[in-house]
Amino acid sequence: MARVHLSGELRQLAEGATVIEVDATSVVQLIDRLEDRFPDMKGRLREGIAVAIDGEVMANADYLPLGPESEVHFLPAISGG
Amino acid sequence: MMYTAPVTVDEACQLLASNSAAKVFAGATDLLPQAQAGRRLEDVLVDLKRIPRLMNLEVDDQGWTIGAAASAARLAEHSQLRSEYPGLVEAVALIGSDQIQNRASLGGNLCNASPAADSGPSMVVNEARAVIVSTAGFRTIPIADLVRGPGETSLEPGEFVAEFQLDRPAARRADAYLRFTPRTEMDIAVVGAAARVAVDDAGRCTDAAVVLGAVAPTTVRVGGIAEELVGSTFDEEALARCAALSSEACRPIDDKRGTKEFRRHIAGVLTTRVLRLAAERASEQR
Amino acid sequence: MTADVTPYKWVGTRSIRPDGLEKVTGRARFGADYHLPGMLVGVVLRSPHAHATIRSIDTSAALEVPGVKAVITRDDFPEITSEEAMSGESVVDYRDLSRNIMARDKVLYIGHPVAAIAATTRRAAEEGARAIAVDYEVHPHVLTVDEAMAPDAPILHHDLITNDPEAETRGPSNVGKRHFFDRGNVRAAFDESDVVIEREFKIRPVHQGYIEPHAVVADTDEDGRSVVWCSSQGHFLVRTLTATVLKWEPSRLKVVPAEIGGGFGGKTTIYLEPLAIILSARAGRPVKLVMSRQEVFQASGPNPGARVRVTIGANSDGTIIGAEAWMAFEAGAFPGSAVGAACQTVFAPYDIPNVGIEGLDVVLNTPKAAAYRAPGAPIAAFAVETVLDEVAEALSLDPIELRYRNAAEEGVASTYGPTFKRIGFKETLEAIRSHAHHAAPLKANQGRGVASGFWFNAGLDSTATVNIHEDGTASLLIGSPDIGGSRASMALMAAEELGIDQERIRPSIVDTDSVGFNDVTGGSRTTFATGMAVVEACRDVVATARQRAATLWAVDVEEVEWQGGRAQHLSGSKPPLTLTEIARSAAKTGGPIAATAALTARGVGVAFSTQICDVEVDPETGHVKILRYTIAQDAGRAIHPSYVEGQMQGGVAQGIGWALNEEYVYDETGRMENSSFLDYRMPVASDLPMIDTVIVEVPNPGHPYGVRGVGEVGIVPTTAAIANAIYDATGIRMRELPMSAVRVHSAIERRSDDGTRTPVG
Amino acid sequence: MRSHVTCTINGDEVEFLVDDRQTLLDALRDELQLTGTKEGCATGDCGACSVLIDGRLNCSCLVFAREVEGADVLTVEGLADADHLHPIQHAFLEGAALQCGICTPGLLVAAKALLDRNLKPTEEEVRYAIAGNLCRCTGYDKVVRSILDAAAEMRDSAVVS
Repeated sequence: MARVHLSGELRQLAEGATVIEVDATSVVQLIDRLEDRFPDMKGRLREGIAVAIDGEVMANADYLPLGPESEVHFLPAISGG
Repeated sequence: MMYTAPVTVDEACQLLASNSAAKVFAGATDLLPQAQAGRRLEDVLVDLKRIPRLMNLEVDDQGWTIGAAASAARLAEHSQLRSEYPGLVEAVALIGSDQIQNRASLGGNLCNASPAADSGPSMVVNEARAVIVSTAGFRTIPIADLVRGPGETSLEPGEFVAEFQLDRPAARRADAYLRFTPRTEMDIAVVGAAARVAVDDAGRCTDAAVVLGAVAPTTVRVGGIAEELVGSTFDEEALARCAALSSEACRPIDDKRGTKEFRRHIAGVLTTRVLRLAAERASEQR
Repeated sequence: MTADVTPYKWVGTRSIRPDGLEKVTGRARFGADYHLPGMLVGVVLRSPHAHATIRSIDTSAALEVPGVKAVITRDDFPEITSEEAMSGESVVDYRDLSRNIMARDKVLYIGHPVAAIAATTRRAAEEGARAIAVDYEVHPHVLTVDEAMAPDAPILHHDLITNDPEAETRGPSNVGKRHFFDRGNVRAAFDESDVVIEREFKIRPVHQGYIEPHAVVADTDEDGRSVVWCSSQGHFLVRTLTATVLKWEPSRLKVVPAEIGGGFGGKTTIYLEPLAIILSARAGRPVKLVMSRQEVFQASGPNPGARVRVTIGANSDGTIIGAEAWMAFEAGAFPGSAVGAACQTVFAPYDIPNVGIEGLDVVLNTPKAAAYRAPGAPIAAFAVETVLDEVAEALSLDPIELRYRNAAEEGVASTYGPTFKRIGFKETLEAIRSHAHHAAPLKANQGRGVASGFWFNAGLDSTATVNIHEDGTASLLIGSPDIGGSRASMALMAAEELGIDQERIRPSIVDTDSVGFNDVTGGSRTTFATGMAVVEACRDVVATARQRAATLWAVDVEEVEWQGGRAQHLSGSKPPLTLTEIARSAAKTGGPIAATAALTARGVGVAFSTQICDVEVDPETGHVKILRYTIAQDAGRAIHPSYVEGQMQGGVAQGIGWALNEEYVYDETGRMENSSFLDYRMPVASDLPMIDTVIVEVPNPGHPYGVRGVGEVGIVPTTAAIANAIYDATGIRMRELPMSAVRVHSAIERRSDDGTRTPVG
Repeated sequence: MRSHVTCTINGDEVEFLVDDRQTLLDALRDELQLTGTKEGCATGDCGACSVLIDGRLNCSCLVFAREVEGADVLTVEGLADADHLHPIQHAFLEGAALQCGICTPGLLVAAKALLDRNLKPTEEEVRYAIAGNLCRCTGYDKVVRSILDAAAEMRDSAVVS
């Protein structure tokens, strides 16, 4: 069960929940499950987004594996200088 | 566009007389950046640097003769000029980096007629003279009459400045130049201030003048400075009153380099400091 | 203080950079140094209006000008619909990118490209440009965040809707994106706080200031394939962006990396490449396009201007319990400023339970902002690190002690979400606190300031190839442009892995057909990620070399070890085989020895910097002089210490320019008044003291050599360190950048009217 | 109008054709393929185009090509002898005084101009001598140290030879 931490806009779209447990083994599976559960999130988790898994921020994280205790955050993607 | 490089004054005069669209230059350190920013180059450019008289830098009993095309670096390297006119050399040595110093000329700096020109205040405070030439011959005018306003000189068509003249400085008289710029180099004066003072054996002021740059369309000779200082020993109160006179004399503009209030205030600050520097130099002289 | 003596032979040494000889002899070729036979010169016709609709463009007269060979406009570029805009995963909106490279229906800033011309000479091309007739319908424009967000402001993009569920109006707006983060209850935290300080800040746009203007040569052949020579921070990114904008298959483009004359984030996008490619296609000849300095200022990608409000609440024991930030960034003509990154970094160095962060991305009629060294973070740090200084003073706590008590460390949930792994922030604070600079005496009108900063650093994708030649030397094929010395670092890591002298390793930056895909040189990632690919490829080579030795000795490979660049047999009974000997017999033992590693670099380590500076302020003029500067920064492991120091010193120098004299000055028509290196005042050599560096090494467990990115974090704290020093010298809190003499002096004047603390001395 | 220019460049007798409007910088780069001298601004504000003309340091973007008729021009390409680098080039490499390298040619020529006239410069004299050469990567620290190192080395070798 991955533990998804939500903040700001995403938390509002998840009826105010700050941490949600989601049964998923990859990021793309996690996003599908979240969109099923919270339809308003559709389209907000795919473009211009970076995913942090256990403290490591990564772009293009769709097929990265999630462990049973993985801590996941969705962050705006950034570009370096 | 045609480049010409006459080797005599007459040849240069002929070129200017025969072509109204001809323009003289020496360092081109204003001309080429302006061309880069879009200003059309004149049809005929007359390079003055091959005319020995215009590159001349010499002194005799009467005074100094400085060729209009001589580079700022050569002036700054001339030890006697540095000792007799430290302020003028300071001003000229502040015109840009070493690269610019090796090209920028006194004639170019003055005739480009930028209100912020560094050489203006020092040449005016030292009562230099400009020797102007054309096919009609030579005429000499006080330097203060050379610049009329931003980018505008009193030169008639076909005329150019051949050289500048400075008297030999009287004893116990010295000049100084200071300017305010955000950077320590490669900058244009937000305010420039030149001073010339004379003192007696006891260090009391016998003459004083301050001329400001970058605070009006042309250089500004500040009225009332001599009246304030003559007889004084440059005490703080007298210098403060001079600062007020300078701030009052400014007619600055707001632009990308500074606001009106800032320029007015800095003119006062620099006046006090440049007078003090000139006074120290004057009294140091034997 | 720094890590134990490195156990390495090459890593950590100060070798001569492999590209040094070319650069000091003038042989190195930058973007504008390429000449091809028959090459034409291109110029770009740019908008004279800040906001206008283009009704029509008539190029017929231009084509008549002798020497003009091609003229292109919006009609020569495919339309990219909003659906196609975000096709890639990257942060780029391709519709906006294509409309920034060549205006379509509207021009949105003075300098916006409207047409491009190629001719046999520059003068003919300029004459051609003057002959183009463009019919504009001019609209009112907006130049600051406040103007753009005003209710009646002219709208730049009618399809731009703020993605804000709470926003009252749902119509088109100049506010593109609203970022919002929160944790705990920041309001309650402020109520409980003994000290709450809220301050507003204004930051003007600045430019990266790279000395080399953008330059490209493109040669498009009759088959529609094009070879492009250009200076960029990532030629693979140039290929991807250019192909997408042209709707070409990327494989039709081969991008050859020139040496890059500085980028700092400003060359992680494209401006000229698509124009040169299409001009070349139309003219059937190579085309060179080079920006003038004026064009670089007016039409490349400055750093956004911004307005920031920061509030911090703390208890008397020095614990920060609440922090709030509101930021509005000037994205320029198209949405997409670094406000998202600023929101994440604003409080990142600190362990704060209750946080509220809001960031707005605002469009206005100025050039589209691009990345600039830790994009967004310096603006956020200028605000936070000055308010922190005020909190410390209110609690009469030493500023470093306040930061130390609240410093984030391993296991702390960062204010941007993820939990920190092993980090070196406290170590940088201790490095500065224990430095001689911290205790040195000060004179009248002098002051000392401290500040800290954070940056993520990036991983992303890299590919590297290692070829071993018959003489036992190695060549590295690298796809990351090298600006600050990364070729030297690659050679050092390869030397360490292969066990041979680093001078026997030749790293070269090769074109997009010669090595696998590499992400941009930016985000301080090159030594980390491309270094990781080089290390992995070298380890494959070592495995192959051991196999070949086993073949030569007719033994099992498990009996062969690799020590000091030699195959050693476990029994010691065989004389060791050098890489050269193995390479010389490679043909007999299985063929050439080479390896390629292609990877997504995982295990990125974030980085921190703490800095201390002394200034002297002339109370009569407000002029600020930097007397002394010391920077401590966690590099994880310094592969090449000189170039780590160089990144630290370069970041500080840019920060000093940003703090004191750099800003975009627009007139009311939206024209930049200071688009030259004379009036856009970057620090010159005589403005700066020596910049002392302390490399802190808290190794990043995620990298074979413990590397953390060093390129960006050095610029983050600098403006705040100087602002805090100015306060210490004058008693004046500066809250607007740049802290020019005019602004410092007027603050001194205002303050002496209201009679608060007079300056020291 | 196009004109003929003859001058010495890096010790070689050179002839070339230029448009009267062309600057020395453009002539070096476009007519003579000497691309070591760089353009950063074309207005004399960055120093990347610095050359020596008859021993004097100049921005070649502020000099008309025709002005060097008969002059002796030195560019970065002329600093090294056939087989060994000039001490300043060597010191820049040793001292990591360059990163991207676009300003390096101009800085090397400016440093040579300084050391030609003053082999014992102070740090401040070095900083003012290269104040006309903008560098955005290094913060100037290692550049100044390398020029001081080169001066020391040249002083030592001057004593020996």
